Parts: sequence; C-alpha cells; structure tokens
Amino acid sequence: MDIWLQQLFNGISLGSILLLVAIGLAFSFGLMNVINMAHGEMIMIGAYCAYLAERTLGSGAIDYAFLLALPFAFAIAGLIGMGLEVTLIRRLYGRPLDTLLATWGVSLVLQQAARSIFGAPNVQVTTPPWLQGGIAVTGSFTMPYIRLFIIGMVLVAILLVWLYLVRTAAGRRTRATMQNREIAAALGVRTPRVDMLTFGLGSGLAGLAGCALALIGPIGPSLGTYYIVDSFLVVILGGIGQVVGTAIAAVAVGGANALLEFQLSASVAKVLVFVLVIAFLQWRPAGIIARRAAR
Amino acid sequence: MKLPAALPVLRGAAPPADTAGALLSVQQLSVAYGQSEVLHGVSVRVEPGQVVCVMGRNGAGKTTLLKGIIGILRARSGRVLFDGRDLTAEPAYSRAHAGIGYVPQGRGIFPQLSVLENLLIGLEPVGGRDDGQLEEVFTLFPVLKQMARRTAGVLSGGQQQQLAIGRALMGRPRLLLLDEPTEGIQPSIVEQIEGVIASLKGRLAVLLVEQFLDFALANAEYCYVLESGSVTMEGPPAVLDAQRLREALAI
Amino acid sequence: MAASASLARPRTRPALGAAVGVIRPLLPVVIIGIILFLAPAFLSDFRQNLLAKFLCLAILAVGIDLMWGYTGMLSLGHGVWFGLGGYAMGMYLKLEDADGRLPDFMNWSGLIAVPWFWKPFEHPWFALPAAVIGPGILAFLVGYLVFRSRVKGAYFSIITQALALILSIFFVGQQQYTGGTNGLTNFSTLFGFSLADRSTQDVLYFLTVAVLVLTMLFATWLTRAPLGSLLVAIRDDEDRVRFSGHNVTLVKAGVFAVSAALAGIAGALYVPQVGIISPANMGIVPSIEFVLLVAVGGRGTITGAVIGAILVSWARSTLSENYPDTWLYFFGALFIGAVLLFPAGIVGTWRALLRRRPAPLRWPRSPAAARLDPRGAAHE
Amino acid sequence: SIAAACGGDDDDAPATATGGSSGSGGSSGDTIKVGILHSLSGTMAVSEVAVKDADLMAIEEINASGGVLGKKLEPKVEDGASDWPTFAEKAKKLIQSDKVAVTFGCWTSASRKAVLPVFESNKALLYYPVQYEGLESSPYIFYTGATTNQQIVPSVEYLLEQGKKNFFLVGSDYVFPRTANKIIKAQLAASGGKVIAEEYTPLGHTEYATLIAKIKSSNADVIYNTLNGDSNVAFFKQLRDAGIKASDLTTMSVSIAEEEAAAIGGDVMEGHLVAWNYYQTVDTPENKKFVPAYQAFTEKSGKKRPTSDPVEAAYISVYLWAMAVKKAGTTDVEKVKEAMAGLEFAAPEGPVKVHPTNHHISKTVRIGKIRRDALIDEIWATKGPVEPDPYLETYPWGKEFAKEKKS
Amino acid sequence: MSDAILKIEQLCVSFDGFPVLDNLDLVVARGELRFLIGPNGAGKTTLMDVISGKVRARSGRVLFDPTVPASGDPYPPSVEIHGEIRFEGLELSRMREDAIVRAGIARKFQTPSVFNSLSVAENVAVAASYRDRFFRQLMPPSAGRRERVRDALAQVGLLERAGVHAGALSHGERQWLEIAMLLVQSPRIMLLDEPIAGMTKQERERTGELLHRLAGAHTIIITEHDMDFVRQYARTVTVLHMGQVLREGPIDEIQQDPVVREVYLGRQKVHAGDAA
Ligand SMILES: Nc1ncnc2c1ncn2[C@@H]1O[C@H](COP(=O)(O)OP(=O)(O)OP(=O)(O)O)[C@@H](O)[C@H]1O
Ligand SMILES: Nc1ncnc2c1ncn2[C@@H]1O[C@H](COP(=O)(O)OP(=O)(O)OP(=O)(O)O)[C@@H](O)[C@H]1O
Ligand SMILES: NC(N)=O
Ligand SMILES: [Mg+2]
Ligand SMILES: [Mg+2]
Repeated sequence: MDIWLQQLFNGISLGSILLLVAIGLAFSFGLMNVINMAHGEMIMIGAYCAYLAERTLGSGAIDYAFLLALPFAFAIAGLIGMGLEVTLIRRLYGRPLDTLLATWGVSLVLQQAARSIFGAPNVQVTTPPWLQGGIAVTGSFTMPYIRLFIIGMVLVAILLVWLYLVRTAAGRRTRATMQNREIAAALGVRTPRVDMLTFGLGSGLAGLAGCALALIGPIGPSLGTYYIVDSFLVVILGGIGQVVGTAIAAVAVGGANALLEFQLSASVAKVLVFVLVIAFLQWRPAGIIARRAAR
Repeated sequence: MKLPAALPVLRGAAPPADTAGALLSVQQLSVAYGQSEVLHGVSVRVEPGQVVCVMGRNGAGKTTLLKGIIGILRARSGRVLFDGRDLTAEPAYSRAHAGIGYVPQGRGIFPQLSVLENLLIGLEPVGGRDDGQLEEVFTLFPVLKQMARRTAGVLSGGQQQQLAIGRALMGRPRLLLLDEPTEGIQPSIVEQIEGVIASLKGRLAVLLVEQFLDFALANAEYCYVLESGSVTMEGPPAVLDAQRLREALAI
Repeated sequence: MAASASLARPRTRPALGAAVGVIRPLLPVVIIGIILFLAPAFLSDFRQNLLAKFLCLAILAVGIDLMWGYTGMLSLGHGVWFGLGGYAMGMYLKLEDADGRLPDFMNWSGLIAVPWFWKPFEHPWFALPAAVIGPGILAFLVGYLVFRSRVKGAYFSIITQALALILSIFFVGQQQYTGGTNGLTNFSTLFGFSLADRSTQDVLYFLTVAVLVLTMLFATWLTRAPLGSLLVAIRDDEDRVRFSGHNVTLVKAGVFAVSAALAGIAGALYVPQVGIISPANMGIVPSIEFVLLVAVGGRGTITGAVIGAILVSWARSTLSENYPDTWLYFFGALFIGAVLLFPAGIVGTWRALLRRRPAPLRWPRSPAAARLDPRGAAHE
Repeated sequence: SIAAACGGDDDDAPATATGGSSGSGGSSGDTIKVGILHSLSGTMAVSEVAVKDADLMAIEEINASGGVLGKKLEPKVEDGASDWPTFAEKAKKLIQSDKVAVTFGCWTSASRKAVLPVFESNKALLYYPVQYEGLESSPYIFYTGATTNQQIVPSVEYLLEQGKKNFFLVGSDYVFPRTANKIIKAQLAASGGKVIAEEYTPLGHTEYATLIAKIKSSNADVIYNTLNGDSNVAFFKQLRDAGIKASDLTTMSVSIAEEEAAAIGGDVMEGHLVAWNYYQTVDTPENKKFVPAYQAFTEKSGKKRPTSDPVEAAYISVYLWAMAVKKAGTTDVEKVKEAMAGLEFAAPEGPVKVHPTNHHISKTVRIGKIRRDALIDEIWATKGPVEPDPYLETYPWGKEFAKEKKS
Repeated sequence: MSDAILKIEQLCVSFDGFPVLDNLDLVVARGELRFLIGPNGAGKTTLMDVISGKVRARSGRVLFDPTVPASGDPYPPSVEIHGEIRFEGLELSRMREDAIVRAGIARKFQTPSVFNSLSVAENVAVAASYRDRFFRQLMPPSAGRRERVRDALAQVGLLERAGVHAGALSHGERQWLEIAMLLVQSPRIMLLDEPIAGMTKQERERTGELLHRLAGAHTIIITEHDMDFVRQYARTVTVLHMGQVLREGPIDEIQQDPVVREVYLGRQKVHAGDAA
C-alpha cells in the first residue's frame, strides 16, 4: 500500500521536475517558436550558480546560501538569455529550424566554457539542513523535503507564468508579438524589448530549474544534455504554447514513468513512455491542448 | 536593415516649407524588397483631418507605400515626416506612438488572441488607457461585441476586417492608414465604414488605399494614382480626369 | 521547373535551352566525382580512410537535404536509419568473422546460440539489401503514420529526435542481441578480404565515391523533375498542396523513405571502413550533426549537402586534432556562424553572389525579410 | 579543393610504409611520440580529464629524468569526445599519421572495445588504466587497472564475510556493470549469497526515486553499485533524501573514487564503502611523493584535485612502458611486449608486477570507507598483490567464464 | 433538378456547439454560375470548407454526380460526406481533401494562398500535375502540359511574370495566380471565395468575363460582397444568412427583397451610380 503512495508521490515529483525543466521552454519554444537547444545549458548555468553562491558565501551560510542562489540563478541565466536573444536569436525569427542549429552551437560553446571555468569534473553543493531528510508518512513512505520544495516551487512558477501570459498586458503583448511581430510593431508594441524579455524569462526559469536540480543531481558541464529531450517532449505533448497543457503533460509523463519503472526497469520505462507519447501525438497531433486553428 | 549612409545628412536638415501644416508629408520615398525597388521617389501629403486616397492597379505599390509610412519597411531614400517630425529613422512602434494607426491589407489580426485581446493591443499607443474607445468600437461593429471572447482566428473574413479597423481606432490615431478596408465586407457594413470615415473627417486624417473607384472618389478630398511605383496623377477627385483615371487603373 | 524555364524564356531555341538545362546541373556532380576519384593520390591511408567516412556522411546528407532542404521536414533522428543500415552490415561482418561460432559479445552476454533474427544476416545477399530496404520500409511506415495525422514542423523534428533516443536506449539495453553500448566492432574480413589490407580499403573507397556520385545524380534528377517543385510546394504550404489534389501524406512518407534508405546505404558503407557501429551513431548528437552538414553546405542544393558534409566533417576532425581541449568552441562557432552568415549555406550564398538566381532557398535572409514572409515560422 | 581540404597536415603526406607494423614507430628524430587518448569533452570528460593529467605528469617526470633511450617523450593528446567511433578514428590517427610508439588511453570498456581492433590490426600498443569487467586479454593491450578478481570478486567475498547475504545489484546499462553482475551472480550462487534484484539505468540517468523505492521495499542488506559517472551523484543524493544512510544500509561501489566522492559531497557519501586498489590515503613512500606531485601538477591547470585509483593506474602505466622500452632498448612494439613480461614496479599503491602472459598486473585489493572530507580510508586489504585472472580460471565457479578465452 | 451536379441536403455544421450551417439545402445545376452572398459570418466560407473537405458535416450529405466528363478519365464514385464535425483541424471526412479535388472539385481560398518560393509558372505546374502517377512526376512535363500552363497564365495575364517567385506578388497578383492554378485543373466544380477582392474595377471586369466564358463547361460557385460585380455577372443568387438559405433567385428580385436589404445590402445608394 505505502509503496503505491510512494510511487504516486514519486510520479508527481518526477512530473514536477519535468515541468520545471520544460516551463522555460514554454517561452522560448512554445511562444517564440525558437527551438532552443541551449535550454539545457541554461539549466546547467543555474546549477553552477547554486555552486557559486555556496562557494562565495562560504560553508557558514549553507542555511540561506541556497535561497539566495535561486534569484541569483534566475538573474544570471536570464541575463545570458537576453544577451543570446539580442546577439543571435533576434536575427533568426521566422526560421525556427535555424535557431535549432545556432542554439545547438551555443550549447556546445557553453558546455566547453563550463569545462574551462569550473573544470571538467563535477562540482557539488551542500543541501541546506532544513531541506535534508523528509516527512516519514508511514513506514516506507517518505516525502523528502527537497521534493516537496520543488513541487511547491513549480506550482508557484507555473501559476505566475500563467497569470503573466493571460492576465497581464505584458503577457498579451508577448503573445501578440509572437504571433505577428510585424503587425504588433505597427500597432505600437515595442517588439525588440518584448522579444528580449520573453527569451530572458524563459532562460531565467531554466536557471531556476537548474538551481533546484543541483540539490538532487550532478552539477557538471553536460548536465543540460540530460534534460533537453524530456523538456521538449513535454512541451510538444502539452501542446506548443500551452502552459496548462505542459503542466498536465509533465505530470502524465512523470506518473507513467514512475509506474512503468516500478513494474519494469528504468530503460524499458523510458522507452515505453516515449513510445506512448508518440502514439498519443498520432491521436492528437497538436498535443493535449491544441491551439485554436486559424483560418 | 539599416539606412543608406546618405540619410543621416538629410535628417538633420529642416523640413521644406511645403510640409508646413501638413500632418503627414512623405517626400521622395523609395522602398525596396531586398534588391528590387518597388517604390520610386513617391511624395504624398495629408493635411490634418483630411481624407486622402491612393489608387492604383495590382502591384502598383500601394501596400508598399503604407508599409513604408508605418515603418514595417524602411526607406531606401526619402523621408517620412509626421506633423513636422522626421520619422524616417524611427521603428514602426514609435511611429504608432506618434499617432499613426494602421489597418493592414489581409487584416493581420492575431489569430490566437481573443477578439477582445486584439482590441486591447490596439491601446498600446495610448499607453493601454481605454477612455471609451472600446465602447465606440463595439457600437460601430456590434459583431465584435458578440464575439469578444472568441479566438480571433475563427472569425469570418469580414469579421476579421472589422476587427482590424476597430483595433486601429482603439489607439485614437491622428492619421489612419487603411489598406483596402472594405475588402470582403458586406455592403451594409461598408456603408457604416464610409459613415465612420465621413464622421471622422476633420477629427481624423485618413490615408485610404481603395480599389472601389466610386467609393474613393465619394470620400476623398485628394487622390493620388500610383503606377508601377510612382505617382502619375494627383489632385482633388473633381479635377481628376475620369477617363485617364480609368486608363491608369486598367490593365 | 522545365515548364518555368521554357516559360521564362519563351524565345530561346528549345533544343539548346534543354541541352543547357540538362548539362548545367550535372556539372558539379562530374567535378566532385573527378576530384574524389583522384584524391587518394594525394592522401595518406589514414586521410583517405577518413575521407571515405566523410563521403558516407555526404550520401546521408543528400538524403537529409531531400527531406529538409526541399520538402521542409527536419528529421532529428536520421541516426536511426544510419544505424540500422550500419547494424545490418555489422551483423553480417560479425557472423562472417565468427564463422559458425558465437560472436564474442553474445558469448559474454550469456547467449548460447545465434538468435533467429541474426541468422539471415550471414548471407550478404540478405544483409546488404536489408541495410537499404530495411530503413526505407520502416521510415515509410513511421512516416505514413506520422504524416497521416498531420504531425509536422517542430513536432515532427522532436518526435524523430525522441525516436533516436528511444532506439539508442533500446539498443544499449539489448546487449545480448546488439552488443550494448559497445555496439558491433572488431571485424576482420569482408567477403573474405582482410579489412586491414590497403587494397580492400581502396576498393571500399572507390565504391563509396561511386555510390555518392550515383546518389547525387539520382537526387538531381528527382529535384529537377516536376516532383521537385511539388516537394518545395509542400515545404511552403502542405495544406494548399492537398487542396491542389496531391496526396501529400504519400509524397512525404516516400521522401522520408528515400532519405532513410540513403542513410542506410551510408551506414552500411561506413561500418567496414570505420570498423564500428554503436548506439553512439544513432543517438541525438550525431543526428543533429547530420543536419548541420546540410545547413552549412546549403540546404536545397544537392552539391551543397555534399560539400557541407565533407567540409564540416573535415573541420571537425582537424579542429579536434589540433585543439583537443578547445575545439568545441570552434565547432560550436561553426554552427552559429553558418546560420548567421550563410543562411543559404556555402553553395546557396555562392550562387546568390553569382547572381545566377536567388539563393535556392527563398527563406528570408534578414529579420526584415523574415517578417515579410507571410508564412515564415508556421511552415517549417 | 577538397583534396587540399582533406590532405591535412604535412606530417601525413603520402605515406610510404603504411598500415602494417608501426615498427619502432615514433622514435624517429630526437623525441619519441606517445599518444594520449581520453575524452576531454562529452559526458566522460568528468572522469577522463584527471587520467589524462596523470599521463602527462608521468611523462613530464620521465622527461625531467632524461627521457628514455636518451630521447624526450612527446605527448600527442587526442579527444575521444565520449564517442566510441571517435575513439577509433583518433586511435588510427595516432598510430598511422602521428606514428606514436605507444598510446595511453580510454576509460569506458566501450571505448576500449572500439579501439581494440585498431591497435591489433596495426600491431600498436595501448595501455588501459581503468578497472574493468575482465574476460579479455588482447596481445596489444596492457591493462593496468583491476580485472574482476582484483576488485569485484574480493569485495563480494568481503561483504559475505561481513554477513551480508542479500545483494541488490544496481548498475548503469552497459557492458561493465552487466558483466560484473554476471560474475557476482555466479560467485554468490557458489558461496551462499543471494541476488534479490538486478536493476540497470541508462547512462546519465538522474532520477532514482523509483529505484530507491524498490530498494526500500526489498529486504536487501547490501547494494552492490556499478553505476557510472553522473548517475552516482543523483543516486546517492536521492538515497540520502529518502532517509537511507550508510549506517542503515551498506553500499559497495566500484566506480566511485575520491574525485567522484567529492563531487557528490562528503556529507552524502560519508560511511559508504568502495573497492579499489589505491586510495590517496594509502601509506607507501611512493604515494607520499605521488600525491603532492599530482596535486601540484593539477593546480597548474586550474584546481587542485585528489588522486584516485584510475589516476594512479594511468601514472604507473607510463612508467611501466618506459621501463620496458629501456629494458628492450627500443620502442619496437614486439620487443617492448616481451620486455613487459614480469616487470616489477614500486607503485604508489605498493609493488605491482606485470603478468608474464595475460598483460594484466598484480595489484593489492583494498576495501575503503569514505570520510566526510570525501577522502577514503582503507578498512580491509589483501595481504600483498593479487595475481590477475581476467578469465577467472582459478575459481571453481568461474568455469563458464573461462571458456570464453580464445584458444 | 435532375441535372443537379451538386446537391446539399440538411447540412449542419457547428463549431464547439456553435451552429454555423444549420440544415442547409442547396442544389446547383451543371454548368451553372452560382453566386453565394450573405452577411459576414453567414457561413459561405464554411460551406465551401465542407464541400472541399476542409471540415466535415455533422449530418446531411453532399452529393456529387459521377458522370464521365468530356475531358476523359472517369471520376471516382460520388462524394459523400456526413457525420459529426470534430473541430481541431482534424480531418475526418470519408474522403480526403486531395481525393475530392481529384474527383473534380477545386477551390480558391478567401485569403489567396500560393507557394511563395516557387515561380509563378511552377505554382501552376504543381496544380496541373495533380493527377499524375508517381513516375510521371519524375518525367519532364509534356509539351501539352506546358501549353496548358501557359494558357492558364495567359488567361489571368501573368504570363510575363511567369519566372517571378510567387512570394514577390502583390495581393491582387496572388489572387490571379490562384485562379490560374484552378483553371489549369479545369475542374468540374470551382469554388471561388471572394476571388476579386483587392482587384481594380477593370481587373474585376476581366475576371467577370473569364467566369462567363468558363461557366457552362464548368460549374462555378462564387462568393462576393461587391454588389456591382454581382449585379453585372450573376444569374442565380443564393443568399445565406445565419447558416441557412435566406433567399434564392435572379439577382433583380434578390436586390429588391426587403429582408435581404435589411440583413445584407443596406441602403444601396453608393454603388447605384456604377450599376450596369
Ligand atoms: N515580399 C516581397 N518581395 C518582393 N517583391 C514584393 C514583395 N511584396 C510585394 N512585392 C512587389 O512589389 C510590388 C508592389 O506590391 P504592393 O503589395 O505594394 O502592390 P499593391 O499596390 O498593394 O497591389 P494590390 O492592390 O494587389 O495589393 C508588386 O509588384 C510586388 O511584385
Ligand atoms: N473554427 C471556428 N470556430 C468557431 N466559430 C467559427 C469557426 N469558423 C467559423 N466560425 C464562425 O462561423 C461563422 C461563419 O464563418 P464563415 O467564414 O463561413 O462566414 P462567411 O460567410 O465566409 O463570412 P465572410 O463573408 O465575412 O467571409 C462566423 O461567425 C465565424 O465566426
Ligand atoms: N571499465 C569501465 N569501468 O567501464
Ligand atoms: Mg496591396
Ligand atoms: Mg468567407
């Protein structure tokens, strides 16, 4: 019994992580139609930010170093993202498949840069004491604080993103720009700024994700490559540009994965989940929540 | 895309006398798509509150002219002055903020946004402040009110055209660029739109691209005829030689 | 296209026009063929072998170009087809080596007998066709399903990418049948000839050149024929093509299959010359690098795909040899530079410069143009 | 032109005596070229860069003391890029166009398997410095890392002695863990232990909650861990989050050395067990010199790193080759091979001896416990070096493996 | 109506519960030139969507008579579409849109859509090859084929633009090109959705005359809001309103009809001057 509760929790938790890594893509990919292969590296940057924060603040500060790292990671990754948009992406609008190649190049450079700066071996952050351990609900069913923290963080993030996009003028401007940049500008929307902010936001969220992942996984130059495919698949499954859809997709994939892996093995589970996703897209090619067709 | 080196020099210079009093003064505007120049030194002038019509057959360059004025396309040479201010180097959005409204040909609505959101985007030039425009637009085009919550992409062609016009009015522009606004709209609403334009006369200047000869002649105080990228005729409808006009528009 | 040619210049004497129209596109093929044929004279064994490997990739690049450059479907999973072709060949080589006994990896993975689906691969007359037709048929089936349900653009790309991931994970997991991460390696002979012999490698090299030339001719023909315009039309607006009465699903699946078959050939030629095929060849990274070959060379031009494949692979090898610690910087910059500076690729840009005709790809070049293209994003 | 493009460097203009034996390759001129082939990029760089540094340091030391045969060693470094075909390509390049006298390289067994045919068909030498799954002895490879009977088998014996009977096998999904686990199963079957589960995760997997749930719901008394690289970080962090500490459940890892432990965090790894032949803390006179030397060396290229078993194995591999060359008086591959047989060397890990026939070396086996500072304390060791037995021929339960030896 | 080529019965279309076509009956005779008019949003485009297989009808049938035309190859058996329309861009009609086109129903869209990176001639050539078997697609086009392409371009006056790539065409030019793409297929039924939008008066006249020439050999269904044009060229006019046929008859009656004036025409002063 507990074990099923545990797996349910694990599924949700995995889903929350998938969502965490995918939510940034909801901007760069979902909205801006930029196939951002450097998204994983933004996550990596976030993770290294956590490491830097701890190193600069010293081991005396582990209690709050991580908390400070979160906004720090968001800011750094966001700024790098903006830089990327201004120098590179900006020249590639309307050519999504070109952005794929260019950002792939960027990801290679960023990985190598991480190697040069931090060295090839992984680095490590200490989990703040208040995030160590977990709530032991029953004998074998525990909910680690870190997982709970991540789930909470994702819920907040997704809510804010959603509100931003559909409730604020800025979000409206963003969506308008992404649908027809030229007309939006002709109507008075400062499109260059919108582009920069949107891409920066997406990257910032990736940074945030990386910061959280630093607590449960490795921090190394190739960290990003582990998450990139999953995040794209989740966005696709949810329906490009659909925040809510993405959330549902993430939890679904997470759940399926946890369930299958428990019954079978990690490799088989991964394969099966992908197959299921592809099969699903056969049935709903535009994802769980499809965009209204334009005429 | 950057401006030819020659321009900065031009920009410094004070506007020539003839722009005095003009709301919009386009001077020797040339526009090109990549290599191919399709607009060759076109000059157009719109007085405040005046309705000016641009005519010309397909491919004459009417749309290109409007795109050049709103700034979607940058000038290869020539200048765009909006009440005395040189906008030639300005990006499209600051031209909109300066008070130019634009209704593109083929509507150019935002298909994934709701009808209402499309209209609200129109508020950008006035900093998002709505003092009554929304209601005015809704009374003008009731169908938009009925469908306010629907995804704009699913509107019928004509409904989209009405949305595009309404959206442009939201920004309370002083100059409205209309690219074939009656295209695909049912006669009764075409009448309404004419009514609107007429009623706005004096308050709002309109630069109208229109194929409907009679419609144009009926509403315009001044007309330009474009032929393959250059103005070949201009003047008040009355003085325009109807025969030559027909020829100009003929194939 | 011929139609447009004759329409564009109605006055030119048709015979002459036709002749020119036939010869000009073949010129680059001939030139490339000759250069490659003579190349060994100037190359050490090692470089020749390396070039042979690049040529295999060039064959595959032409296939990708047909899909992406012309039809607008970007496959991020071509490693799959390349891999399947390679494994088919690898299985044959393994069984030839083992002759009768159990291939080494099966041994240490605890198999006692050669599994049934390996059996047929001991015959070259099965293995070789399988390397080509296998990927072709599979791709057609996958493509038919995917395209029938109107999966396109980025969706298609990501799905193919997932496919590459799935298959590589799967192959890694099935160690006893596939050799796991190691893949298939340690081959000694091909049709009884030692792979270590220079002569064997020479034969393989020239075979590869021949296949490449044939591939280029085939592709040129395909794209010059009316079918070529149809493919480009699909790239522009596939729904409109449907409403013009064409069965888009079939055409796309067909192109996908052809492209996959070419990848299969490439894989089959690659294995005996490189000496290994492993899941590493099928994964996401190689698949993306395949696309880069075309992007740099110039999508929508056959020559571009080939030149791109050779130059990029060469750059990759040389950079990593000379700057083992920092070559990724250069390689990454190559991706970025290619897209920013040569959106139409080397050949495309070259043509544009020559003003012969607008770069083969009318995809917008400047941001301004990007905004002018009414389709732009939606249709890639 | 393309010919020019691919002609590459002048050092390989049309080759005269190509293919075949590299003969006394590399020793032309007043230097001897030696190849170093590790992943400097990609997922494996995390581990292999450290090993590359060990090679370079050994070469530097040897050159400082006059080189070999009066010639300096000139390292040619290539990046395997964590991609097996690339390893094969670079191996060819080192042998055929650089004409190196010997190559030190590889980490994963996959990369070794990829280059093996290259070295054999070119009759060139490779020194492989990492513990591996055994069942191999190529005439052109020398293995200076542990084979199974020098790491896995004894560590299992140790656990059984400690009364651990129920083994939960966790590994990355590739050849080393699968083969290692196959051996463990045979060994346990023969000695009364029990495998209650065998789980594999893809390389680079970082989500272990489910696997940990499985572990919890099992009645394992030891986790035998053959995970590789980044997966270990995720696994142990998440194990700790799940409330499982070393004191609650024993784990034995064979791919976690000082470097990896540090990257996971001493606080996480404290008390967990590992099995190797060498630790930074090993108390030998040679090690007293080796550790500071290596740390000084790595400090030059950025940050000071701990030594570890693979690092040490790579280091001694260079020395063993150099000794063999001196003994043979030439870099000729066949002569060097002969000279290798029976060579003895006082390594940081203690005395090692090259096996006369199977190209492995005898090594002392050490079980270690990870400290909070991520260094490792030896808690058990074999008395003296263990003879290498890659095919487990000396074990009654090893027959099934022995038969894989090619006659 | 024995000579009906197109017969629509009880056709209902609704989008997420919102009815757009509502038990619509329509019969079109062979060779007829039928004008569809009606307020914006009446359902004209949607009707064409259903016929051309872009959307699928909830109930009712679209019948298409299967007799062998002069041109030669026999058409496949009658088209029949029915069943619930699932919106979402999913095609569920029994017959795929491309099959419908091959069956002889070709369509021009309200917003002109052509292939931007192909030359004008290639655009038409692609349309022309719609019935070719695969291997045929690999052979150079026959002289006859080129002739047909050239004719089509000549008819719309784009011949001298044949080499230009369609992305460089103006709005009106795109309209022409799309019409040419229809002409070259010489379909049995042409669905033209506001083909003259963005054309000058003279261009409209050319189009009108073209339509008259085509009518008879082809059946043409056309929507248009320009009443001058309708007056000039319409024979029978069908007025749609709220997804139903409001009126049907000769243009003069329709024009006088108070209800039609009420919902659609309005006062009708403006264009009076230009009539006839
Ligand atoms: N994106 C483009 N690239 C190149 N040339 C273009 C492009 N768009 C339009 N043109 C060319 O510019 C000329 C003028 O186009 P424009 O759209 O301004 O004509 P127009 O007067 O608006 O015609 P219409 O009445 O049909 O809208 C046309 O001949 C067209 O060929
Ligand atoms: N996908 C859709 N979802 C919801 N409503 C839709 C959809 N498509 C069309 N509609 C509605 O159906 C009605 C009919 O649209 P349609 O385009 O057929 O009108 P129309 O007669 O062509 O108008 P116009 O003359 O302006 O082109 C419109 O009110 C439109 O808003
Ligand atoms: N030899 C190894 N650890 O792969
Ligand atoms: Mg226009
Ligand atoms: Mg319509």
